[in-house]
Amino acid sequence: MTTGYSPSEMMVVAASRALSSDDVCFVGIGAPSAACNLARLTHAPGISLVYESGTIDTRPDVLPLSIGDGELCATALTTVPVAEMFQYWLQGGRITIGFLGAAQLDRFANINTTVIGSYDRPTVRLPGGGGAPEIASACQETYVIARHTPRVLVGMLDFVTSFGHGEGGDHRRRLGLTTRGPSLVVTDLCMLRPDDETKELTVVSLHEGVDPADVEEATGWPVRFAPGVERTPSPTDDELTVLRDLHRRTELAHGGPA
Amino acid sequence: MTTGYSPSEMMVVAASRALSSDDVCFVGIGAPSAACNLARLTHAPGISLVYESGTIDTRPDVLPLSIGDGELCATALTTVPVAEMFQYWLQGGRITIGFLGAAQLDRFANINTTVIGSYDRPTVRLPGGGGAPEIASACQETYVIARHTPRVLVGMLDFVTSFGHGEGGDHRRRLGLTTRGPSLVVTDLCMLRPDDETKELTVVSLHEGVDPADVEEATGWPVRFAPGVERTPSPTDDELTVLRDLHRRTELAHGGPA
Amino acid sequence: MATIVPLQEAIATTVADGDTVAMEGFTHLIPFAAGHEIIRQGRRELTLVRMTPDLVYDQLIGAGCASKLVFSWGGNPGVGSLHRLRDAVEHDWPGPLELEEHSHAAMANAYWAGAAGLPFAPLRGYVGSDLRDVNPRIAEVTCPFTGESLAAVPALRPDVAIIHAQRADRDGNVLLEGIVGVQKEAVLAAARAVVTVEEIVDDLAAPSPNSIVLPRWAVDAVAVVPGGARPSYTSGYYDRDNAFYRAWDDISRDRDRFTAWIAEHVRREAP
Amino acid sequence: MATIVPLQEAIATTVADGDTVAMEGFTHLIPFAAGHEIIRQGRRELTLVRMTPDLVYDQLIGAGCASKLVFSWGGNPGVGSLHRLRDAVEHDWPGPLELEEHSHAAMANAYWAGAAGLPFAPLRGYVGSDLRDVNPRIAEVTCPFTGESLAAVPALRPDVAIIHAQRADRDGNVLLEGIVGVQKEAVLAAARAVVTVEEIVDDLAAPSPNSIVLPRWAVDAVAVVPGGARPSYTSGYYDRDNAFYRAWDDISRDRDRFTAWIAEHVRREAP
Repeated sequence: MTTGYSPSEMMVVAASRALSSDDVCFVGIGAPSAACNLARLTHAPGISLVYESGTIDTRPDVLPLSIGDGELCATALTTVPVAEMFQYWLQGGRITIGFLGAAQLDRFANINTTVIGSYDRPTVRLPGGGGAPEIASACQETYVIARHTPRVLVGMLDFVTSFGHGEGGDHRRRLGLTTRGPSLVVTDLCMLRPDDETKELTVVSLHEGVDPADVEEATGWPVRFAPGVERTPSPTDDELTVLRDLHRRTELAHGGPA
Repeated sequence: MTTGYSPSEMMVVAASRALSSDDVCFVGIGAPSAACNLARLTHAPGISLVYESGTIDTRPDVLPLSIGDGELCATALTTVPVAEMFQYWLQGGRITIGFLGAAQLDRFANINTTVIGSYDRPTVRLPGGGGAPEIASACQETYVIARHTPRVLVGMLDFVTSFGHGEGGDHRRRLGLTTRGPSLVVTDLCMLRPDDETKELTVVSLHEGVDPADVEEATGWPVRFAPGVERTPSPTDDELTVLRDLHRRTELAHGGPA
Repeated sequence: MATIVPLQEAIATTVADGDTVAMEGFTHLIPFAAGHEIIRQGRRELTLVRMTPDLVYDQLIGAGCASKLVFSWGGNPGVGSLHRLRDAVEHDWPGPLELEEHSHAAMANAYWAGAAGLPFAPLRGYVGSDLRDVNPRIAEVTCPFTGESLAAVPALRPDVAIIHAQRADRDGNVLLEGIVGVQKEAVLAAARAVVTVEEIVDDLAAPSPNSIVLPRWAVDAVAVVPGGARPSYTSGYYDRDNAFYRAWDDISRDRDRFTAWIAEHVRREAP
Repeated sequence: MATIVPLQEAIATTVADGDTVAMEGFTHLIPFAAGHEIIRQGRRELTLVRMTPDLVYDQLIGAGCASKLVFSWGGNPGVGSLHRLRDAVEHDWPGPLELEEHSHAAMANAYWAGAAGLPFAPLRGYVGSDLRDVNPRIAEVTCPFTGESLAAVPALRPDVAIIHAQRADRDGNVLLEGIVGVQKEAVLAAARAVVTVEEIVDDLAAPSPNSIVLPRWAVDAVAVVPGGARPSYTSGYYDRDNAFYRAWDDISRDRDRFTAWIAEHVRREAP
């Protein structure tokens, strides 16, 4: 891996590039929030960021630690009650891109954020679905950001919290969903997109310094590569500067690393 | 009839007396609005007036000409969207007393404000139900204000817009309604209340100068009188002064008689 | 995404013959100027949707723009009847007008369902009312938990929603305040949304973080029309012209007088 | 009708063992002081309802007040796990904790239905999610117009809702502003409502006619508790104590350290 930036920075930068000024994004805390705000501060100044706490078209100067930080409300075009956010704005079909994280992700981009182990007596009780089950169905499409390890990209989920492409193929359509579902997964190693036909996640781009074998080793299923897999362009100086400034402001504001 | 006040003033004053400081009233335009504001300005200063335009706990200085006058919003504790008004505040069961007018009213206090004649080819197309059908079912009880003529208090409605006591007896309960329904009808001649058992409207009080025969003549069914029918106390000087001041301010504000 | 265009263009590019059009505003912010532009453009066979058909719908109906009305209360508030509406229903003039009649609660819930992307709204409504018998679009739904039977109305999904608001910014974000009615719901329920505003400003200057603001991507066309809600009112800009509401009773009572009024005050006069 | 009383009395007269209690606040305005008072009063067997069980529910669960949790996301936002919640679910400490688990959309809709007097809410939700299999209180309802199948959740109707707000006036009318979450819905859905406020003022001074104001007759008890939302925040009064949220990760990881913290900072300290 080339020096000068971390895999995590590469992941956030790659995700940010998939966004445009026309997008209305439903943003989660952490890497999704970093990617969306990086896009807003670089190539997509018109992007509209929506957080489930009710803030619409918010322009935070620092990254929120929680989904309901005061900074989000203070810099928003408007703030609505949470019931309205889920009824009118998410369910109403107003969001172009939903950003999701994942504790576990399978080859069809189904997501588990509920439990590791059995539901009734879990080994690890995870936080749960939050907004994700409906973000996954109501947004025009969804992007997933995840660390690329075999514990995250697993062969079989312990629990399907948020439906991606189900068992693949036309499974979404069979359930009556008219939205596109997960169209991009960005990890710290590569970018994956669902195959047009089977909907199985396929590596379409490797980050700088990553070999196919690195990805195979870090993936819990025999991962496929697209023909002519590309090389993700490294972060530009501008992207890195803006991202690091954002993180620096955030650390100062929150009194510790975010 | 004694001089010094009009039958219409008697009607509004009698209705206002039925309200208390603990009430939360869903108020319609016209006589109901006059009665509610008269109560607020005399014996019931704590009463909370709610208009379907979304204004809650409003204290207008002049009577509104329309349900959405700016005066209602400017003097309200808060103003909510109309969908919320009907969902949370009316349907949510927060209103103690709903005030209704009527183009036609029958002996069980069912109300028609839709058509005279047939629905498909009416003789007179009336404005319609507006908020009344649900005011009639969702408020803890309702009061009706109407001019006492045989064309208003009719033997048979042309159309049931808002359900009162239906066919009488336990008809409300049979339809699953848990609210009390119409508990008082105030006209310019008298006050009527439903019989405890049959729910038929029964004259309980005659306004000053009104004989039982006057009421019988003005009612489209053989109207019953309660044993020991009372005499409605005439408006006090204070009531008349406050009511007339209210109307005078209203005329000035609206550039004509309201 | 909102574009800021002249009123003529805003209506011409969004409203076609046969469309279902919801012009909302609850006493406050009624989009009269936009309604007049529809009359000038000679639209026909519209289905007009509105909780409280006010003078603006009386004018559209009398001018022959509408073949159907979806509504819950059709009067001249505090004055009396809408004579053009009555003439259409009672005497088919200038043509027959089909009615789909609801209660306020049902209309508000139907807009709510449209905004919320649901096919229907459940409500505790219409109990014992004959409206159920004359409107086939009132159905029942059973609560899967309690077994209770509730009323259900289908979502309103107009082709176009048209509203008036205080102001927009240069990106087309719109602010309304005061009595806000069902305008947000109408805009979000519709396929296309047109907003006339008193003015375009650099900064919406929302008085609180919770005012009603419609983001630019929820609106298609914004047109600057100062006084666009007259004779209704725009809080912070001008008062309701109650005298005109009273005068309308006479103007509208007579077909010829109405037609002359439209010719003089609507067809001849572009804003 | 609201009465203004001390916090101790507000909780003692509204919260009983076995009650269903919803303490809401979405990052902002979380009613910590009221939660601590519940711990001090030793309530038991509570069903705790909250979209985002935050530190306040971690504390109530660890202190043994709860036997059931109705929720949709249970973490320490931006930090990690709620260790007391996990310990209860994973190891039954200090006792077993039954879970009723939803998505945010479903919880918000369930509060909406409770506030709206409906027995259930329909939503486009849970499609393909295993949550349907582990929560029997997620059902289906069919649209009577389109035949579409939708998810349905039962209305939330807590015995008590507890929220924190910026201020109340002397009549007990309450104002909240900023991120307002589902607090209005929780209050209107509940049989009883308690509000802690930063201060009592002569005039609520709502910044716009459309701020969220709860009229006095929608509230039962108002208690003045300056700082009552700490370590969360109250917009216009104080910021979120992010350092405490981080510190909680260590405090709560260990049962003894947690218990000592509660003894020192909650049980010993009345506001």
